[in-house]
Amino acid sequence: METILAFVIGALYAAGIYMMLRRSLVKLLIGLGLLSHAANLLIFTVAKLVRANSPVIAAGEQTLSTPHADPLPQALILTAIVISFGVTAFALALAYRAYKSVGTDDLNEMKGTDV
Amino acid sequence: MKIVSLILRTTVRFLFPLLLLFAVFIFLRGHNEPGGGFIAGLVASAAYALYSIAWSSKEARHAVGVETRMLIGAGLLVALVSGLIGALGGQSFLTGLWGYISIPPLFKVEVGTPVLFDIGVFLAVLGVTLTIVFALEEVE
Amino acid sequence: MIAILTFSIFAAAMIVPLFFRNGRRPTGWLIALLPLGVTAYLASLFPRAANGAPETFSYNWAEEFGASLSFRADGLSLLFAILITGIGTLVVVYSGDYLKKNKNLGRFYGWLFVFMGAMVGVALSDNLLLLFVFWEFTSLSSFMLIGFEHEKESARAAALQALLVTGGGGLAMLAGIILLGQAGGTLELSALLSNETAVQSHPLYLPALILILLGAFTKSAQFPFHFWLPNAMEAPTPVSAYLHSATMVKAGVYLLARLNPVLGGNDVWMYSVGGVGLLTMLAGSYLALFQSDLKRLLAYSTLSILGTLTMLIGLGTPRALEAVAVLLLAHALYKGALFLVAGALDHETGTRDVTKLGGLFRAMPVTAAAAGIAALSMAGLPPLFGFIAKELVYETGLEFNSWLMAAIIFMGLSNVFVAGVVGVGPFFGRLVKTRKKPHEAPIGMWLGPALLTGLSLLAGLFPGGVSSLMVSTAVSSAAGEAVKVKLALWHGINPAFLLSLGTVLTGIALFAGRNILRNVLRKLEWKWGPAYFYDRTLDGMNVLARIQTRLLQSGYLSLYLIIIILTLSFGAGATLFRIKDISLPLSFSDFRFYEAAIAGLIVGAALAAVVLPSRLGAIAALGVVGYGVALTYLIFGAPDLAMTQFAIESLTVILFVLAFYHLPKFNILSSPRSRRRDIGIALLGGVLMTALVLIAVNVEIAPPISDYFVQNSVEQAHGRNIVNVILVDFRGMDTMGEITVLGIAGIGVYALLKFRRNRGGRQ
Amino acid sequence: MLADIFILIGAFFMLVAAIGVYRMPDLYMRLHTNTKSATFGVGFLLLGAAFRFQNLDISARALAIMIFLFVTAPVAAHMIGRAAYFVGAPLWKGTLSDDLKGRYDPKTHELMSKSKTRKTGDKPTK
Amino acid sequence: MNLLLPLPIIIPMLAGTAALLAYRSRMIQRWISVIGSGALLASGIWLIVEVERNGIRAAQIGNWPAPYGITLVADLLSATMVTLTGIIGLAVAVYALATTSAAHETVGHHQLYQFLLMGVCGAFLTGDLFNLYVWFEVMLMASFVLLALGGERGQMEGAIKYVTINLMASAIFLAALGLLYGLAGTLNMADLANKFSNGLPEEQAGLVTTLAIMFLVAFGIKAAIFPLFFWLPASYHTPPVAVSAVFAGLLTKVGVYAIIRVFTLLFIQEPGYTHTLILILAGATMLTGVLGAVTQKEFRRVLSFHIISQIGYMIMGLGLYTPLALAGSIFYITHHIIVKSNLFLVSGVVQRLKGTLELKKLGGLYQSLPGLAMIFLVPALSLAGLPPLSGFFAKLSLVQAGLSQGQYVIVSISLLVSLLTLFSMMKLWNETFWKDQAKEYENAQQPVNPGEWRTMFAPIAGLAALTILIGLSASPLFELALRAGEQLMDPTAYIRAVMEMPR
Amino acid sequence: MSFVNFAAFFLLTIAFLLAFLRLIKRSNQPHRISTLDRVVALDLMATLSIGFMTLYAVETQKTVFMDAAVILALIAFLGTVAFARYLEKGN
Amino acid sequence: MNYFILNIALALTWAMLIGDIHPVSLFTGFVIGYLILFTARRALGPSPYFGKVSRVIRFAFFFLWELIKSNLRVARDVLTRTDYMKPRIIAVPLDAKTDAEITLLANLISLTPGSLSLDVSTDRRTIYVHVMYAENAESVRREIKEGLERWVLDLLATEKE
Ligand code: NA
Ligand code: NA
Repeated sequence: METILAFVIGALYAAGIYMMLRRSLVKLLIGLGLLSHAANLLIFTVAKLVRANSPVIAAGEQTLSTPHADPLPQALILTAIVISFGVTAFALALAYRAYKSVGTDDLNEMKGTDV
Repeated sequence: MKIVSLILRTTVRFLFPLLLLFAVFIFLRGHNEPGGGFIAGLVASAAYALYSIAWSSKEARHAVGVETRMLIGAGLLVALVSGLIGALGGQSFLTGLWGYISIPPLFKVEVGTPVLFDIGVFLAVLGVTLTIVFALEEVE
Repeated sequence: MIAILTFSIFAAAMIVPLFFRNGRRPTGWLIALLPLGVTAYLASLFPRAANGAPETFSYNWAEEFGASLSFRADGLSLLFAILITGIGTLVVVYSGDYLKKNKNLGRFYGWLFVFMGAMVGVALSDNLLLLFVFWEFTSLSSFMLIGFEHEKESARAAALQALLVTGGGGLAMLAGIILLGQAGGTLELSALLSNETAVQSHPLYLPALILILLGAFTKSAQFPFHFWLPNAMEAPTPVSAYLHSATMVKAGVYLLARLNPVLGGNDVWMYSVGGVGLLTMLAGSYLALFQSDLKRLLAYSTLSILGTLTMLIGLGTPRALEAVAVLLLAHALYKGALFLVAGALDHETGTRDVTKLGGLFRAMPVTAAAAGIAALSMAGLPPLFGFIAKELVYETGLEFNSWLMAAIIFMGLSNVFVAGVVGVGPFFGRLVKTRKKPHEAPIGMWLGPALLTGLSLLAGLFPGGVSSLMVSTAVSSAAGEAVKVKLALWHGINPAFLLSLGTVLTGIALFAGRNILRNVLRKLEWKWGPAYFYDRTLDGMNVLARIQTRLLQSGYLSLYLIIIILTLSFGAGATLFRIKDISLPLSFSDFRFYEAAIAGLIVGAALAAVVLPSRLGAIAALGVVGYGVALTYLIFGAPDLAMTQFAIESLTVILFVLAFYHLPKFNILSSPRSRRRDIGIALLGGVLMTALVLIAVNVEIAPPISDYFVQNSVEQAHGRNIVNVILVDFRGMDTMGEITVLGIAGIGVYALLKFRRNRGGRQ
Repeated sequence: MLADIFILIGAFFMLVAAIGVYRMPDLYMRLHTNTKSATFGVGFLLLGAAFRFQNLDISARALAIMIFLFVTAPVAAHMIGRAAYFVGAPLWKGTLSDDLKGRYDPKTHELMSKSKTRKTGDKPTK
Repeated sequence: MNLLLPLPIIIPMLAGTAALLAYRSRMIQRWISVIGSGALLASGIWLIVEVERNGIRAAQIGNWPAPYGITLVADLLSATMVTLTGIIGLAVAVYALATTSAAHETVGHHQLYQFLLMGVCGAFLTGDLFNLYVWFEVMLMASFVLLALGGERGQMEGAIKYVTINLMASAIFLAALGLLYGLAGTLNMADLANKFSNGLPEEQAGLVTTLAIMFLVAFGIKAAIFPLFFWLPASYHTPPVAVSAVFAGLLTKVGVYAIIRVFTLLFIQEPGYTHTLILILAGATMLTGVLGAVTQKEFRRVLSFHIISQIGYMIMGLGLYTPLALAGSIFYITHHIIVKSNLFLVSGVVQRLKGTLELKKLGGLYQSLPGLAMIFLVPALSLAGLPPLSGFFAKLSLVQAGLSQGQYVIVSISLLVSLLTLFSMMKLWNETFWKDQAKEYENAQQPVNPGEWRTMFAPIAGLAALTILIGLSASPLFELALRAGEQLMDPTAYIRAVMEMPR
Repeated sequence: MSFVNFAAFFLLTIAFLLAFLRLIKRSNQPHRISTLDRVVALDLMATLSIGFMTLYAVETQKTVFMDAAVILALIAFLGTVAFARYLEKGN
Repeated sequence: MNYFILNIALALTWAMLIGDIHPVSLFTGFVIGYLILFTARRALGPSPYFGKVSRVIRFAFFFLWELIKSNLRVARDVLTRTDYMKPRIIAVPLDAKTDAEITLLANLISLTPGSLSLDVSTDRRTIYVHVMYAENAESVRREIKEGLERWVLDLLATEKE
């Protein structure tokens, strides 16, 4: 399954990157979303996959007995998910604000500050 | 103002407390079963978000009762304080301290600063999500 | 004491401008007391230097860098320092009148004192880094003084040019100093000077030499860096007299003389220093011939002398060094006087064009007398000090070969010519009408020239006493061995004298035909001099800068992202392929059909998000990606993740939908070509990540640390859901940061959407 | 055994829902299958799970999910159906009659009880 | 003592939260901001004193032993960076009182500012890579908002690039992090260093180096090195001056810090490959930045491009990879943070006076405000490396290090760039201070009341004084930097401090 | 995997496939109308996911997987309503 | 508005969620439910509660049967060709008055055979239903009014006594 997910991750990165390269601001946001899914899945996959055995200790037990999924990457991904939620929300507000003041969502029109 | 569906509004009224209840449930079991402050906070925000979609952000704000940014502040503060409790006791910052609250023989609950911390997380997530949802809804 | 002395001049630089506040204008005479006092004190140090026990001072400063506050007042240093403060005194007095009406006189004095302090520092430093510090200060103050009339574009440009050229040289010199320090093991001059053999046999000797020479050459306006000096004539005349003839430009000469014992005495030194000096001498002498602006004339003739001095140091014989010391002094006296005269002329008549000046003797008798005597010294006529200097130079030239001698004669010729044009031309002959009605300059302005020419005369008449003492002490320092010099006005009729006589006569002839000469030479003027290259270099840099900036900072976000992805892909890819036996282990056996279906769903939905033409469609597809990812989490034992992902997914949809009320619809903006390009880039990134995952999955450097959490979660952290325990306890710090991020996002969205510019008013 | 049957029925109805959503001729009819068959299918699946596990934990969760779904599914369908009408989603050509036609006020989204309360001609002009 | 390390994180968090809770009162928020920044500076000084006295300090957050919990670590580099954050934090907090609009304050400027400082300090102190990611995000999120707040077109355009590219960097960082965890099973940097230190087999070593490159790209974007710097010149000149001052001084340096940290602690297996690459990038960064500055016609844009070129110097020390060179880098960073922030603050005064920063519309300020002109000269000349200011010793130590390594090319570039910097600074001087104000651009100067004037001037003058002080007594700071550099070159002390620090 | 579970998973997989096909189906109708169809498909997928999770819990004998299903049952509604409200409001 | 009933319901739900119907969990559920109702009191308008158990059970059986019938029919239709369908959008006059009655009715309509509530008129007098098999609109109206609506009114009416 790691192999398949590796390709899924690649596809998500590719799709995300492609969307970020579009000229439309809104597409860029969707690209960001895809990219964050890709990164999370990457962490998940590389940290080894274990089916079904979640890192939750049964009531009354002191520890896990069976092979189980690694809890640490899960915690990391959870953090990353929440952060990217915040980022997405902010980016949306920014996009709105930018669209209001620039008058277009065409990123190629937004190059007044560079040269 | 466009008229909003009666069916939606009535159903949401019913769902709203249910979702909040569920949030509390998810929160309390989080330390032992899947769940916790984040998810609980998200579910609770979903309740208010739903409310604000069905009614309006104004009424949803009224339902929350406090300025949502205060919730964020409160959440951060609670989390910080939970970390400082251990530190002021001479331990390292964010050290978990545990104890029991019990009313024998009715119940005995284990409480600790990590739970307090999780409350902070809950409040912060709730506050943030609502701040964002309401602000986006109120864009003219 | 000598350290305090140096810094007191800097202190004066800060204090003096304060005297000029609120419209008060103290006289230059008063202010001149400081440099006068310093001069007197420096002179008092001479005997000690002559006895081989110079005054020193040393204090720790930044020893890690090899820098210390070391000062040493030996003969060479003192000769130089006295020159600086002595002429400085006159210039201070002179400026008081010259800039009487200028509202920024206070600032002028400030920078002038910075300069003076820096120059004294250069002369007295016994640590190369300390010397460099002062060296840079001379560049800076020179910049400020050249640009003193900063409303003028030309003044600003000239100031910048001087700064860049000397500053650039300074940086080369800095590198050279460091290399020299590495070669000699110290940056203390006095220690280095006794370490000649070690330095010269060190492999870093040559680079250090070249770099230090670059510093000295730029500062002393040696060919091909000479062009900044004539342009620096934009400065007020006292500045030109002081910095650009008497003192600062001689800092390079000083440095060469100073380092001669440790760096010199070999062929490389002789040919590089001597050669460059020779070229400068020729170029300056030639270019002086057809100038009509008083100050530029003087500037080019200064160049020729600077070249001569450098050449002589390159030759390096005791006699050559003797000639250096004498010429240095003589030139400072007569050229300083002539510059001040030029200033007085400009001040009184409103023009500096020699073709528009004439017959002023009657109107400005004192100035004319001073000018005439100075010119005689410049032309090398007895009984002036310039004569002695010229004789020494000629004698040195004769020691070498006739080609060199010919070049020196050309220099002498040019100087005679210039002396005539500047010191004689404006005062004699027919009176030419000028804009202002000319009359004698105020005393402050004629006192300087008068004193300087007086000194020229005195030193010429009595070359024995003081001058001999000074020169021999200085030459001893420069030669690195004790040299006894006995100066005399008259050596009898010898080849040098005859050549000298011939030079003067030819020079006078040239002066007589000056207008014809000027016109002929102007036609031959060569446009592609170093100044041209300086300008083209600047232009070139500007063009290059513009092109590279246009190219890199294009303003197109997508190009930026493309560059980032390409950098990542090629950087990481190339590094990955350095591994020899790299394998991409593929395994398509270990999966359930529904898992593959979910994988397919994710990929399909991701493609749909890319392809779907409507925004909400794309959002829905993104939602499906989220569901698929969440199910993947679920299958592989991460229910917390799945729950969070589901919840976040729904809330995200709300946010998108709310925001989309106010955002425009999808438009296809890009061309098919750029889409093809982007597909390529995207695939490149995707392939890289897939490859990395595939490789990383099968490599394990160490097992994960998670077992600790499993073992301690219940017992020590009181929780069975290990993921949650990690979040709120084991790694609570992460979570704290994370809710802060979230909190900021909340504040941010609120702030962005609720911001009203005029709320509360003031911006 | 019973659990297996329930699970199969549930899965079957979910497939039915999917087929319906895929191939029903108009949006409203797709809503029908989505609301009913899918919910029904999940219900049976949950029932199957409850029977399979035979513990209160799972039964309670199953019940909770069912309640949520049975409350939300019809409302969701209503919301989509309502939106569909505003957006102008076409009815299948075989549709026999449409009482809703002309009864929404496109500006206020007010929905009339009878078409006669306001004629098309009475609409305030823009 | 148990709060020594977390304090620089706690203080701004508390201040930010308090300001958030006091959202109704601008006045309270202002006080909180200044007091919080002051307290941060105090905690930074405490930290640096402790680290000086007792060596590298570590704190196991939550009392969990390393590498399982999160460890905060302060070596001299970290402590220095935290102290600098305090200095700039306080200076800009005070400055902001005079320049921040009420509208900005109302929607949360002070809160965001404190959270920004929190993220910066967290990044400097953490000993855990994922935690570093989190602090990066804290800092970025706050910077996003501060940058975008105000909503003018230019600001929006800049913000979008800044946000997008930084998010791209975060994504790369996160991916590299995930891969690294997959390989080594830990996130604690000391633990990782331990695991990498005992001669990895070729495939593993190669993979680690590949990840090193990923980290270099991710941090390189944040640090604005060549060719990843675009976001900086596109955005730094757009927000209010107080904001761009703190960005210019601190934010890119967090990226530089991260690069230095991982390339002295984790990725030191193949310095011949990685560090040489860094050296090449350093040269390119210096050149490209300074050439960019040459083309600019606006005050803050010139300054922004110079940030890039100076990042090159900071990276140069790492590329040379000797204690002396690293000391040079640290010295340079210290110098740069103070000087660059100050230049931006000066630009703010100019803007306040003239209403614009377009060079062609400026002029005449030497005549009217010589004091300001002199205060400009100090950081400007320091930036160009003129002795005896701080920048001179910063440059000198790098040049000395480079020459002693025989790296003549990079030294030549660094010297050339310093000349061009001088050129550029003097261009600013010419245009802003020397040149006469062009008549057609003369506009009514906006009145500045004396209180505002003092509030703006105090931080500028203070930072200028600090610049001179560092120059005149470079030894103590350089000794500190040298010890910091030695600590960096010998990671065992760091590892020992983290892994053996009692819970 | 028992036959029943296999069969159920299989049916669900096909159902997912069909729902996905509906989601990506292009139509020549205006975006707002086709979007509603996509919303229906998304809603269906949420329900299918609930079913999937239930089935997975049955298959693995782990009750924790039902918890995620509960969350989804509660929350998925929100997205659908938001979409519908947006499209209804339109502009 | 009968908070008490709602509160009980919340307590029960709680216990079910805990997965352990026990005096302690019921009590906890009651307390938490009370707190929630207290927090949410501003959001909650007047809301009647569901009534008698017997009616509920009877209704449940009725409804379940309808559900099964409807699903089989839909399944048949989905799986065969579409020609059987006779869809209409039908306006059904309402006797239900309160929000709860109308909403419950509407939702039940949606869950049962081939009918889907599209909307309720703003004056609450008419409900518009999309029906898949409606050869005769009038008979559909009658079916709804005499079937579901009667049940709903019956169920909810008892509370108002
Ligand atoms: Na949690
Ligand atoms: Na691995």
